[in-house]
Amino acid sequence: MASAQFSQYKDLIAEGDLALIWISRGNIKAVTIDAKETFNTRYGSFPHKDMIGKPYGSQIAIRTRGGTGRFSFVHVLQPTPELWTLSLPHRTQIVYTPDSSYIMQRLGCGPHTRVIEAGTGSGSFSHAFARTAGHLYSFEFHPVRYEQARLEFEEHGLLAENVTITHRDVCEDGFTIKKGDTTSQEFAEGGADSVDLNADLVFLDLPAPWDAIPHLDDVITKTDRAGVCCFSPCIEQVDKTIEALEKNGWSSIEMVEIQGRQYESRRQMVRSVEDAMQRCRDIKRRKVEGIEKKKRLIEQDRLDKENKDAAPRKREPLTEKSQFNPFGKGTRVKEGDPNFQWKQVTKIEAEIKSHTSYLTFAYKLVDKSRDEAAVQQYLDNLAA
Amino acid sequence: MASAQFSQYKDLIAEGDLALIWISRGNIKAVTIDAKETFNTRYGSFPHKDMIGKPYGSQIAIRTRGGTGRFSFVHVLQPTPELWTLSLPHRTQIVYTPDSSYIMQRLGCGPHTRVIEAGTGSGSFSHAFARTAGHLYSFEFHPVRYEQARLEFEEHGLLAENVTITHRDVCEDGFTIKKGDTTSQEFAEGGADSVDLNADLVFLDLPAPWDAIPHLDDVITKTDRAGVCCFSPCIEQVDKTIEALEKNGWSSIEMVEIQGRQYESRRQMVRSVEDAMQRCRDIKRRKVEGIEKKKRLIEQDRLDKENKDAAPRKREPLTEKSQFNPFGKGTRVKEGDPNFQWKQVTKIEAEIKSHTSYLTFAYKLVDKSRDEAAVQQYLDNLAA
Amino acid sequence: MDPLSRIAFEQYVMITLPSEKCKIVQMVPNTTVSLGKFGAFNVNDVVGYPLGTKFEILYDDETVEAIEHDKRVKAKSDKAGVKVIVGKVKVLEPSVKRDEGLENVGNSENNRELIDMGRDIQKMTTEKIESLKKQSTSGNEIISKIIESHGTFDKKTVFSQEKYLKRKKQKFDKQFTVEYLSSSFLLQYLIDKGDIQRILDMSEESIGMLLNLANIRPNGTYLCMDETGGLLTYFMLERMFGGDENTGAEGKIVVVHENEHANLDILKYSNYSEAFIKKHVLTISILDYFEPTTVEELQKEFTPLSREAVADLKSGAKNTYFRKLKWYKIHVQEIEIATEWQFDGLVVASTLHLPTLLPMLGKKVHGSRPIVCYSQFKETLLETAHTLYDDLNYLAPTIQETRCRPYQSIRGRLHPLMTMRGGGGYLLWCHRVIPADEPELVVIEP
Amino acid sequence: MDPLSRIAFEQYVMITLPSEKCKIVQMVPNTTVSLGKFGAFNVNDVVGYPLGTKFEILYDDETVEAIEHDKRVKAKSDKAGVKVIVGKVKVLEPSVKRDEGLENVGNSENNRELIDMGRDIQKMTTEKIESLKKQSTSGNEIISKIIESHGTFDKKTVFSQEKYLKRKKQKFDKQFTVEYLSSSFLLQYLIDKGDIQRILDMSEESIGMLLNLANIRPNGTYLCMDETGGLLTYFMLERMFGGDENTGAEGKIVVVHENEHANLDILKYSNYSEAFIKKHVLTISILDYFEPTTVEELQKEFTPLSREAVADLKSGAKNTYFRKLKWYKIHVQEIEIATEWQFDGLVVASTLHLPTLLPMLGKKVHGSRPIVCYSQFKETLLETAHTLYDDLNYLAPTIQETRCRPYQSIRGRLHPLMTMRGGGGYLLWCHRVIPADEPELVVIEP
Repeated sequence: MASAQFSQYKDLIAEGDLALIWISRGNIKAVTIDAKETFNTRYGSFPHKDMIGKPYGSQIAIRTRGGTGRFSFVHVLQPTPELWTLSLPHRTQIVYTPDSSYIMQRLGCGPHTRVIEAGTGSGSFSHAFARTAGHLYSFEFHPVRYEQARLEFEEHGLLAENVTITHRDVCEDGFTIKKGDTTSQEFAEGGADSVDLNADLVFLDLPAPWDAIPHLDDVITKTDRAGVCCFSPCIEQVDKTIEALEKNGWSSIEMVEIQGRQYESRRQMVRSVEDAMQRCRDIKRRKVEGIEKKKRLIEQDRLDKENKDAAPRKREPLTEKSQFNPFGKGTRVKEGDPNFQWKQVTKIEAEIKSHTSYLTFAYKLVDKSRDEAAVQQYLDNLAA
Repeated sequence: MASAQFSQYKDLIAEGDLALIWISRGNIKAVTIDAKETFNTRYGSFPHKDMIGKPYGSQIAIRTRGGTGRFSFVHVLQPTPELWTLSLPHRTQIVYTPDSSYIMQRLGCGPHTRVIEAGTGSGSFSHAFARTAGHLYSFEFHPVRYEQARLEFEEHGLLAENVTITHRDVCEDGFTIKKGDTTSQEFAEGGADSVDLNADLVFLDLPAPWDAIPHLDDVITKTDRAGVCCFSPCIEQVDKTIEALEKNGWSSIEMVEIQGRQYESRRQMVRSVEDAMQRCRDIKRRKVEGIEKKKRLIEQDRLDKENKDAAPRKREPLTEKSQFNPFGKGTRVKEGDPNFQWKQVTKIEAEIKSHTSYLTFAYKLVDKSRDEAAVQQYLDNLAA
Repeated sequence: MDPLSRIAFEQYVMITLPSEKCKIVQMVPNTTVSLGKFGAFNVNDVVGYPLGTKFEILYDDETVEAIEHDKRVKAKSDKAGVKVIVGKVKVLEPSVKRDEGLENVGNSENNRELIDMGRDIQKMTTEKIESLKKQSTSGNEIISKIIESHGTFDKKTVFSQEKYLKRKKQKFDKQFTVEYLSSSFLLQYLIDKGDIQRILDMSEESIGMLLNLANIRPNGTYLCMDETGGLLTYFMLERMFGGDENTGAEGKIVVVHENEHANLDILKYSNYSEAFIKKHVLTISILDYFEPTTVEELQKEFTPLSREAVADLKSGAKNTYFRKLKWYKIHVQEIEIATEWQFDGLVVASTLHLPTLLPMLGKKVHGSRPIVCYSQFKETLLETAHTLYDDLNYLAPTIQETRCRPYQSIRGRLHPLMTMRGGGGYLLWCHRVIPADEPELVVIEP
Repeated sequence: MDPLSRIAFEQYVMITLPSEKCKIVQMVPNTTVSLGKFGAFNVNDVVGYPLGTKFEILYDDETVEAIEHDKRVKAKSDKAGVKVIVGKVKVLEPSVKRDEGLENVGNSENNRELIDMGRDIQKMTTEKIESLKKQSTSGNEIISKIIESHGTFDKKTVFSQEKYLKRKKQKFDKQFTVEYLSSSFLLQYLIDKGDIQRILDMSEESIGMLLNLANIRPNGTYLCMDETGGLLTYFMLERMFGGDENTGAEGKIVVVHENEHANLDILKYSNYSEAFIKKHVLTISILDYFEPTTVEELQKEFTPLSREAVADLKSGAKNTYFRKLKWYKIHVQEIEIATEWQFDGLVVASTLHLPTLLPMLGKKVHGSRPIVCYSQFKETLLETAHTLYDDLNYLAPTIQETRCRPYQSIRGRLHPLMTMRGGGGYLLWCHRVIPADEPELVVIEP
């Protein structure tokens, strides 16, 4: 069921929509809204019918299980390529937003851009390309993944818009899409038997891009300059890629790394020096008092022993526990507890993505001929 | 003139001392204190005699030239390896503190460590090694640089303490220091003809460390584990280095990069939204007033024309300049000006050192035999 | 000529130079463009070639002519009145590798022979080089000759070789590329010019990520504060329309500004017409946006007449009427924008106090739509993130940083560039959400 | 046996495992050390070898014996009461490369055949592997056999191959290395244990740079606040004495703490004797440091007697006297430290309010000596830097960050590790200086 969930802004949550349910930062789930269904979390169940008709972005609340009087919440969001990327399972190899957005920016992706992407992989980058580009030709060599992605793209409305996906080993067989290929491309009866890709942006996320590069000449634009980005984890792959790019007439070769970092806003307790000193004074005072008390007790014991008939005394602890605890030591202080002072701090993720891949960029201008006629005409008009 | 300026803490600035004069963050100069000399800056001259006898760290003040009543300051510091590094001219290839301190830490540099360094280069790392290590053997293949460094190390008191510098192409000729070599090492008459380096920490800052690595077996410790760090700018050098290390029986090979960043504490003006709104209101009000004034003037003109004898009027500007300027627009506001509100921010250097070199670490344990006798003796004593 | 694919007359283009500096030049017919020490060329000689073409300036005796420095595209670096020699241009062949000179040189592994190689080692005089330059010699040829004449070149370390060649290349190479003035190139130009503060220290990677996180699409309606003189707006327009006025996309950007008029100066370099910009970029002052006047109040100043009444007006009065009607319609639209419009995204690059500003602007954003705020300083975003975190209308504010680290991408000498610009800014990203009422109390049977 | 170069009885050592985890173990004679799933060995079998030796645990029928889990060095991960089989140890030859298994495998360039290879593809059962493990087979042998039996191994991508092998290696490799418990290893151990907060998120590179910036030397007297349970103090001691009590160096560290007693628990793992630590690490509470009592007040409690008077005391009274004299001397030294000592450096790792704390401690530092303050958060140091910047007693405070980025260092597959720990903290560095009086007015002749 193709919907335009990724290409049109929607106001209200409706039956049949693909929606993202945000449970927490690291837990975002894709669901298809179905009035008969319920979305289950460990905190409780959220019936879809409570979502339908509400605006996207709505918080949905239920009482938690067991009737403790507490509430549980989720937010229902309309998917965007970036949220979709966050919702994918972590084990999938994903081109993350810091990389994908830089590649799109640097290669000038816009409504006119005709993009080649190989391979499709998890399809996360495909969604971002599809949002912006004129057309996306995505290639996937793994048959099962191809089928999964084709289905997903169809459900997400991408195939109906501006995406073509083709099952292909581009390293072996290049990028040309012909009638009879395993592809989402439809060929009209009596129409052309192959597609003129005419690509001006190429993204190669392949283990051996150097095998695919020689095939690019057949499919890149002849009139404009084409740009390529090869996405490779190892530096040795970069070296072989540069070699292939140079051999095949690509220029302005530059490799870069993108380092994305994410910070949470947190609070650190402000612990004043005077409070720390006061705590020390308090400890000292109680220690002195304890010694004096002990002296008194020893004296008392001596007297008691002399007077054997005295009733046994209840012993009190020698040192009293302090009431002065400015930093909440030994108690559980919640970050931001208004009984304490706090300083705002940024905290980086506990585990960072220290490396995704190297990005090797290059450009090629196939036809460098001049449009002499147009120039002459303009100048003639000017002179006239 | 050997002094212990780098190995002893000094209290007072004294004649003959090597001192660092801090003019500004990027401008630190080394001078030898000489009562007859003057330290000249573009802001004025500082006689050394004003410094002598003062504690290190003293600020020295003079009136600036021209008698404007303003003052000029410098600080006189005792050199440390880190300050010395900062005082070196930027064009010199220097191992900076983030790299040098990590190498020392990772390879466990301490009072027992016997260090090999090749090449000496600017000598900045040598100073840091000399502070901590038991002995430093530094090798430099360039004759002029060797001579410069030997002289500097002597003046800084390093040769008298724990440093030996040798003129040598270690890639060709290895690390063994023998009588007759061009070296700061002194050989006693009738003593040994060569030095037992017995190094357990090796730092190779050479274009081709792979040529030096095979020579290391002759000079590293036989009883302990030795560690090496190769400092190479290009990744291809790392690859050849790893190959050589593996071939020569080094293990636990790991390459890392160190990224050092420096931030200044700065202030950004807090510009309140209400002030911005108020500015807009002010502009609007003055515009309306201007229109009204214009209307009045036109009317006045008409009346004037009717009454031709009237004296000519001085025209006032139609819109008055506003007195409300909450953000000091058009004026020079000094950062931190108490008439405005400020937010503390960190600002990174305008130009960062995005890469220094790759650091390849490896370890080698030559003799893996066991001290059986000692173990047995201990166990026997225990049983007895 | 399609100004998106071919160099066209009157178009603003970016010219990149061997020094990696760039300049913006308008392709005015029958004029000359001077690249200072790199030479000069005639506009008519390059128009009609594809954008992205790399040219080399050639000099031979026939074509050399002295010209006054072109006044319309005056480059700051050129001294006024200096005569520049205009050369012919030649399209460079694709087989030319960037650093061929370097690859042909036997490089040694040490630098024993060199401590300070200075000018004295170099056997070729600057005069000789200048004369070579005036002959029909390409930059690479000149550099090869310099290398030959440089006695100790192969004794230098890899690094000093590279540094040396780069310096020489920048000095004598007469190549230049004519590029489409993309948003990224415009940014690079402003950075090269030293306008870092004017563009709030933005980097290409930060702004690229901002556009993706804000989900900018051709058909969206976006609320924006742009304190970069229009740069941010230009980036958005490029994503939405790609330099083309005829895509049919209906997207709009409402730019809220804090002065009498919005400063979007940078848009003058774009290929968009004024009319197109007026249609898709609507500006409104922060006062008119947050304290809009009412239609009733507007009508105190002016009331639209019925069609019949207008027809009855005299010619002069009719003109006045239509002028006032235009003013009235603009203000009615402003009121609509301020009171009725909901947005598909909020994008902010402002130095106003963000913890107050963002919640005010955020109210205008539709549920589930992203909010992205750029700042030069992380500390500012931290404060803002805390404010938004405590507000149930915003979901999961996080601070994002992205940094691009370019490499010297020469085979055999791969390494990250030794120095690069610090800074680049930070992004705050969250989504507008709609808090739930407390669910009804369901009485559980005892 | 020199505990700095050879594994010695009773010494605490670090044992690093194939999983890259590590544990601290004391080499108690005649006991056994269990490494959980990696096996177990007898302490007596490894003592006497050089520190840094890599061992492999071997099993054959003669040596296998079941033992109760060793109680003295209990590893959390082992279930109590589980029987562990103790193997023989063999010193590994230097020629063994870390990832030899991987290098022998023909790797394919694509992963067409694999979408989710799961357990079903693997022909060797876990039982088979476990039985191999109990035979005299090395970890590398086991892994080779797993690869052979893994039908689709050479069809995996480089990455999935590596991930797979690493997982397998961690599971079946029985190698371990016995290391000297250096400060860096101790830090790594605490990080692995998850004690990140306890050590204020310090990284090795941050603490290494702290030591250099603070100019730590064997003979200096340093003022220190150490909220890391003694870790920072241990790092300083290592730089000053290198694990050796007999270097003759006289350096001292004064640790100011905010409790009744300083928490330097971590020092118990060191090779330094209690007496040595007592001599070189002096502790004083923040109260006693900033509000010291006076000798006069001390003498209200106790007054030292003349030598003759002491000689006259009875045996019992003499003991009491000497006990009190010791107490008195400690407190006199405390007063001296608080009132007279000037320091060669100030090193702070504290979560107290640094903008108040640092100027209080900074007063005690000699001119020209460095001050280095560690914090987990840059924001805290920013505030502190502003305070110090406005104080003429401190020169040029800057905030420093250093991050180590390790690579997968396998030839042909070089790349930075895909993930690593964030954090690592920041340093504030400045020097103590002495502001000048205004220079005398020199009247310039008119």
